[in-house]
Amino acid sequence: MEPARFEAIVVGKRFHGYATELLVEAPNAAGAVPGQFMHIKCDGRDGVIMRRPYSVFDAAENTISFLVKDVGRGSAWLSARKTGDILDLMGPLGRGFAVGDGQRSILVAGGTGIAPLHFLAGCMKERGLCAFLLWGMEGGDEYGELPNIIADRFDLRLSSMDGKRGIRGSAVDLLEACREEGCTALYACGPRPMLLSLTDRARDMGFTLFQVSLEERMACGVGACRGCVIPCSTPTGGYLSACRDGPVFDEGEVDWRRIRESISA
Amino acid sequence: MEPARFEAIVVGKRFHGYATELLVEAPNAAGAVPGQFMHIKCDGRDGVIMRRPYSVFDAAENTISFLVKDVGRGSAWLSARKTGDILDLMGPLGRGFAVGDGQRSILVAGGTGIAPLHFLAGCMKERGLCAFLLWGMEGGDEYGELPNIIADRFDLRLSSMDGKRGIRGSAVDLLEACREEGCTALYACGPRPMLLSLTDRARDMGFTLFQVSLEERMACGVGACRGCVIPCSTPTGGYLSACRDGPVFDEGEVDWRRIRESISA
Amino acid sequence: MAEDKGIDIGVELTGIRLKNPVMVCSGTYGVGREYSDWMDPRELGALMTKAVTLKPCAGNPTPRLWEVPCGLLNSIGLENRGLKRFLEDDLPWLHEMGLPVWVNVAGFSREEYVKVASEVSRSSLAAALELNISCPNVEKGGMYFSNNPRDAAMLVSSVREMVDIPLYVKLSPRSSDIKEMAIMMQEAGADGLSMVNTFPAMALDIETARPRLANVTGGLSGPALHPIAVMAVWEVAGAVDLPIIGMGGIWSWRDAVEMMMAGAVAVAVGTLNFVEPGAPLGIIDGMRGFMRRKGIEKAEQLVGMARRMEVPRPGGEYEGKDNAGG
Amino acid sequence: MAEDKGIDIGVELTGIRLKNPVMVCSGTYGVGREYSDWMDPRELGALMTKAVTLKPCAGNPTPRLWEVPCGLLNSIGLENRGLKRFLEDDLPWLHEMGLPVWVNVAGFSREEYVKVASEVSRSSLAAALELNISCPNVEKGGMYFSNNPRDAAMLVSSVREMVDIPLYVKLSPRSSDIKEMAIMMQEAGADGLSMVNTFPAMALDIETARPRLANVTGGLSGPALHPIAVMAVWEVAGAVDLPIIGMGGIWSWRDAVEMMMAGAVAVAVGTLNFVEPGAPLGIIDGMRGFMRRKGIEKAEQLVGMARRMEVPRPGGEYEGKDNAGG
Ligand SMILES: Cc1cc2nc3c(=O)[nH]c(=O)nc-3n(C[C@H](O)[C@H](O)[C@H](O)COP(=O)(O)OP(=O)(O)OC[C@H]3O[C@@H](n4cnc5c(N)ncnc54)[C@H](O)[C@@H]3O)c2cc1C
Ligand SMILES: Cc1cc2nc3c(=O)[nH]c(=O)nc-3n(C[C@H](O)[C@H](O)[C@H](O)COP(=O)(O)OP(=O)(O)OC[C@H]3O[C@@H](n4cnc5c(N)ncnc54)[C@H](O)[C@@H]3O)c2cc1C
Ligand SMILES: Cc1cc2nc3c(=O)[nH]c(=O)nc-3n(C[C@H](O)[C@H](O)[C@H](O)COP(=O)(O)O)c2cc1C
Ligand SMILES: Cc1cc2nc3c(=O)[nH]c(=O)nc-3n(C[C@H](O)[C@H](O)[C@H](O)COP(=O)(O)O)c2cc1C
Ligand code: FES
Ligand code: FES
Repeated sequence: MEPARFEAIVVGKRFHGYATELLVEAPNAAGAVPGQFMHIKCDGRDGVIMRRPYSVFDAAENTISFLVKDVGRGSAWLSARKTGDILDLMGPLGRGFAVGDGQRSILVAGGTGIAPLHFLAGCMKERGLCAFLLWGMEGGDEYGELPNIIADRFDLRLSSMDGKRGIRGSAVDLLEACREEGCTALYACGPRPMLLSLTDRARDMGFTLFQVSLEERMACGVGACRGCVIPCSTPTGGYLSACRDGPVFDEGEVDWRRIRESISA
Repeated sequence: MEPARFEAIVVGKRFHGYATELLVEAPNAAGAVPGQFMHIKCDGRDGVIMRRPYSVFDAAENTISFLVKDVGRGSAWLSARKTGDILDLMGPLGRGFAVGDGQRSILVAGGTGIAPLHFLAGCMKERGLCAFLLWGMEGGDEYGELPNIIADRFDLRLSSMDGKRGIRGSAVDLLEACREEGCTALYACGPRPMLLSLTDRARDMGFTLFQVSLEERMACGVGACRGCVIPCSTPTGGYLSACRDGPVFDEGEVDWRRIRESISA
Repeated sequence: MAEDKGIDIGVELTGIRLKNPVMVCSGTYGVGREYSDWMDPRELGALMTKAVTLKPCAGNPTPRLWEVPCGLLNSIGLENRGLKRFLEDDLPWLHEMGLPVWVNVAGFSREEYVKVASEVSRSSLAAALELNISCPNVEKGGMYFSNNPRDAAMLVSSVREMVDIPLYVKLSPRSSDIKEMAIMMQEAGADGLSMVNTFPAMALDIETARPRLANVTGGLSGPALHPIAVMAVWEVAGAVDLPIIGMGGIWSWRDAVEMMMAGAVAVAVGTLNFVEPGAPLGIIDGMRGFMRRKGIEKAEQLVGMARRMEVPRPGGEYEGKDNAGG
Repeated sequence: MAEDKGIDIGVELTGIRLKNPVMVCSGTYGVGREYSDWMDPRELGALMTKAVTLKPCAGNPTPRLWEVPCGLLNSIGLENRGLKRFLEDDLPWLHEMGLPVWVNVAGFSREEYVKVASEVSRSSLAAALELNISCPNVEKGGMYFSNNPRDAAMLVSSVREMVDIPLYVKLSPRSSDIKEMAIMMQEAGADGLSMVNTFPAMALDIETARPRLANVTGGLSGPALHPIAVMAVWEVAGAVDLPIIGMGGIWSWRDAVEMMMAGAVAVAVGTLNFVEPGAPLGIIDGMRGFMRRKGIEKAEQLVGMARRMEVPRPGGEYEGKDNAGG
C-alpha cells in the first residue's frame, strides 16, 4: 500500500509496565504489513524536532497500535498521550516480513522487539499458519500483564533474566529449549546483542527462512538521508537502509561482523 | 516583598476577545504592587526557551491574574492554558507605581496596557483614592465584555479608533476630553506611539506625578542581562533596565527623543 | 493551487529560470526519487542532489544520526553510488522530470572534483553544479578547504575551466570571515554561492563517555543553524555580486522569506523534509500568500529587501557603539 | 545538600581551587548582586563578571534581545559602568563573598585592555582574568581579533606581561580553525581558555523587512549553540595543554558532564540563568548524583573522559572513510 502522512486520533491507551500501548484510529494504515513501522512526530518540546519510528504492534481495519517504551524525550512525550490526542504519522513504511504458504514458524522477540512479532503472529494466525512466539525480557515484571494478554491469543513462551517469568535466561535460551518439529522459518527482533547471539546459534539450525528486524536511529524514514544504515554483507561492503531496504532483512543480507565490532568497540 | 520562583496552578480562565484572562493561585505573590510583573515560563515547544513578562492584572490574597494577548509563540501557548494547568512563575518583579496619599489620579491605558492600570485602579479604590480610568483600543470589540466588567468597578471611559466603543479616537483624545478637576497624578501604559503622543500633550498639563510603564523584550527579568533597557534622560545618555529600574518610570527619567527615533527609524 | 494573477513567484539565477524560489538541499532529498511518492518533484523550484563522487562511496560507520535541541547531527559522509551510476540511472530520471537540477559534487582530490564536475557538465542533463568544498579531504583531514581558502580558490578555477554550466560553491558556516571566503570564490570564477552547509558539532553519551556518532563528529542542521545562516547570507550578500541560494534551518515560509530578505535569490529546504515530506509545497504557498498580502508582485523584490532598508540606529550613546553580541 | 562522603566535586585550574566545577558565564550574572536574592553566590564554583571596560560604556541601542529556536540573540554590547566603579563598588563586594572571580576584560584598543587587566590584577581582588577577544574593535569592526589571530596573540602577550593572576582567553566559536587559534593563544602566554562566546547571528522581522535587533546582528547563545561548543572544546582539548572552561548552551547537569568529558575542567552556565535562577545549584547536585551512581570519586576524573576512550571505528568500508557532516 502507498504510505501516507496523516493525523490520527488516539482512541485507546493501556499501560503494560515499562511500555505503553497506544491505539490510534488510522484507516489510512490499513494494509500495513508486519515488520513495517510508523514514523511519528513527537510534539516539539525541549527542541525535539525529528520523528520517531515505531513498529506496528497490531492492526485492525480502522486502527493500529504501538508499544512505546519510555527511553528518552520523544518516547516520554509519546507515552504521555491520552485518548483524544492527535498524532502526526507517516507510514506504513519499510519492508515487512515475508511469509510463505503453509509454513511453521518460530518468532523470537527480545524486549520491545515483541511489537512487530506480535503483529506477525496475528497475521499468521489469521492465515491459519502455525507460529510459536518466544519472548525474552530482562525482569519478569517489566511488561505488566502484557505477557498474559498475548498468551491468551498465541502460543507464547517466556523467559526472563531474573527468572520471575518463564524460564530463567534469554530469548535465545528459549529457542534452544523449543522442541517444536518442522519449523522452517525463524523471525527475530530485539536488542543487537541478542540478535548477534541468536544468529550465531540459529545459523546452523536449518531454517530455510531467517529474517530479522533491525533498529537504527532514523531521520527521514523513507530512504532519502542514508542516516539509518545497516552494514551489508556484500563483498564490497556498503550499507542498506533500515527504513527502506529494511527494517526486516534476511539474516544473510547483514554484515554481523561489523555490527559486532560497533557494539564491542 | 521578596520575589520568588514558584509553581502556580491555573484556577480560572476567561476570554475577552483578543485577550485571555488567567487566574492563578499564588500566595507567594501576595504583596505584588501595581506595575510589577510576573516572568512566566512558556513551556518549551518549537524551541521557545525564554520566559515572558506579564503585568499583574489583579491580585487578591491568594491569587493573581494576567491578561494575555496572543501575539506569538509564547503568548499563544500561555493563552491556551486551562484550569488545572501549572505555570512556572518568577516574581513579582520590577518597580511598581508610586501612589501618594489623598491624590486624585488619571490612568491612561492603550490596548493591553490596561493590565497594570486596572490593578492600580483597584488598589486606589481600596485606599479610597479617586481615580479615572481611560482606556483606548483599536477596534471597539477587541476586548469582548471586559470593558463592561471593568466599568462595573471603576469610573471607566473608553475610546476606540473605529468608534464602536466610547468616543472615536485614541486614549490620548480621552485624556483631552477628560474634564475632571484637581487631578494631580497621571499614569500611563500602552504602545510606544501612544505614550509618545501622550507625553507630548500631557507634559504641560500640570501633573505633579506622571508615571509610565514601559515594555521592552526581556531575558532575565531581574537586571542581570541588560537586555531590556530604556534610554534614559540623564545628560550622559545610557540606559535604565525595564525589569529592575522599571517597568514604571517617572516620565522625566526617560529619553523620549531616542525612543521616538527608534520607532521612526 | 491555482496560479495567482499578477503574482510572479519565479526567480532567475545565473540564467536559470525557476518557477519558484524553493529548492531542496543536497543530501536531504536523495536523488529525487525517494520523495516522489510524497510530492511531485516537479513542483519544486529546483533540486540539489546528494553529493556525487567519482567512485562509489560507502560513507561513515553507524550510528550516523543524533538529535540535538532544535537540530540534527549527521555524519552520513559522502555515501553515494558513484558518478557512473549517477549518470546512468539518476540524472536521466531527474532530467526527465524537467526540473532544474543542481548536482552536488564532492571528491577526495582536486582531480576527482574536476572529473565529476566536467562529466556532469558534459552530460547536458544538469542545470548547474554545486561544489561541496566543506567536505573532507582524506589526505589532509576534514573541513580542509574551509580552512584553506587559497586551495579552495584553486579548486574552483580548475573546475570552472572544465565546465559549461553555472558553478555554485557551497560554503561552510565555520569560517572566521565568510565574506572573505565568498570574495575569493567570486574571484576564482564561481557563478553563484550556496550557503550554508552543516556546522561541525558533536554530542556525547555521558553514560558511556562516548560520542553519539560513530564518526565522533558530525554536521549540525535544522532550526538551531538558522540565525547563523541568515547572518552568513546577509554578510556575503553585501560583499559579492553573485546569486546566493540560502539554506540552513528553513522551517516555514517565514524563514524562507527572511532568508530572501537577507539576500538570497532562492532558498533550499533541508532537514525539514525529513519531518514533513512535502514541506516545500507549503512554503511555496505561504510565500505566495505573503506576497499577495503585502502587495509584492515579484518574488525577486524580496531578494535583499532588508538590505535596502535604512537600518534603525538611534544615536545618543556617550561611548562608541559596538557590534558585540555582549 | 549534605556533602557526600568520598565524593570530591572540587577542581583546580591554574592554581585556583574551586569547590565545584560550576561557574556562571560573563554577562549572564551581572556582577553577582543581581541574583543574590535568588541564590547564594557562594554556592558557585566561581563567577565570571560582565565585561569591564576602561570607561563607562552605554552598549548598543534597543531592542537588544530576540529569541530564536532553542536560542537567544543578544546585542547588549559592552554596557558597564567602567573600571573605576567596578573596582570601587562591585569587585570588593564580590571579594567579600569569598568566591573566586574571573573578571571579563574588554576594550576598544590594546592599551585599554592592558590598563583594565593590569588594574584588576593589581587590586588583588580577582582570582583570574578572562580576556574577551571576541569583542568588537571600533576602529576595525566587530569580531576583529577572531579574524586576526596574530593581533590577538600580541594582545595576549601584552596583557600577560602586566598581570600577576592567571589569564584566560575567551574564544569565539566563529573560527575556521579554533585549534590553531587556541595554540596561538597558548604560545602567546594564555594560562587558560574559556570557550565559547556567542555565535554571530541575526533574525529579521519579515513584516517590516528589518532586523529584530537594533544593532542588526547579535550573538547566539543557549541550547542551539551547545553541540558546536562541545565540539570546539573537544578539538581544543586535544590541541593545547591549557585548562578549558566550557560554556555554550549548558541546560542541565548532563550537558555540564558532557562538556567536562569533552575536555573542560570547569563549566559555566549562561543563558539558563535567565530562565531558572539558581540553575547552577541543580547542576552541581545532578553532577554529584551522577558521580555517586557511576562510582566516580573526583570530578577531575570526568575531565576529558571521552577523550581517553577508544572510539568505535568499525572497519570494512570499501572507500576511504571521511569526516563529513554529509
Ligand atoms: C524500525 C524501528 C521500529 C521501532 N519500534 C519500536 C517499538 O515498537 N517500540 C519501542 O518502544 N521502540 C521502538 N523503536 C525504537 C524507538 O524508535 C526509540 O526508542 C525512540 O526513537 C527513542 O526516542 P527518544 O526521543 O525517546 O530517545 P532519545 O532521547 O532520542 O534517545 C534515547 C535512546 O534511544 C535511542 N534511539 C533514539 N532513536 C532511536 C531509533 N530511531 N531507533 C533506535 N533507538 C533509538 C538512542 O540511541 C538513545 O539511546 C523502533 C525503532 C526502529 C528504528
Ligand atoms: C513589563 C511587561 C509587562 C507586560 N505585560 C503584558 C500584559 O499584561 N499583557 C500582554 O498581553 N502582554 C504584556 N507584555 C508583552 C508580552 O510580554 C509579550 O507580548 C510577549 O512576551 C510576547 O511573546 P510571544 O512569544 O508571544 O511573542 P514573540 O514571538 O516573542 O514576539 C511577538 C511579538 O511580541 C514582541 N515581544 C516579544 N517579547 C516581548 C516583551 N518582552 N515585551 C514586549 N514585546 C515583546 C516581539 O517584539 C514581537 O513583535 C508585557 C511586557 C513587559 C515587558
Ligand atoms: C542528512 C544530511 C545529509 C547531507 N548531505 C549533504 C551532501 O551530500 N552535500 C552537501 O553539500 N550538503 C549536505 N548536507 C547539508 C545540507 O545540504 C544543508 O546545507 C544543511 O543541512 C543545512 O540546511 P538545513 O538546516 O535546512 O538542513 C546534508 C545535510 C543532512 C542533514
Ligand atoms: C545577555 C548576554 C550577555 C553576554 N555578555 C558577555 C560579556 O560581556 N562578555 C563575554 O565574554 N561574554 C558575554 N556573553 C557570552 C556568555 O558569557 C557565554 O559565552 C555565551 O552566552 C554562551 O553560553 P550560554 O549558551 O550558556 O549562554 C554574554 C551572553 C549573553 C546571553
Ligand atoms: S532514515 Fe533516512 S534513509 Fe533511513
Ligand atoms: S531583562 Fe535582563 S536586565 Fe532586564
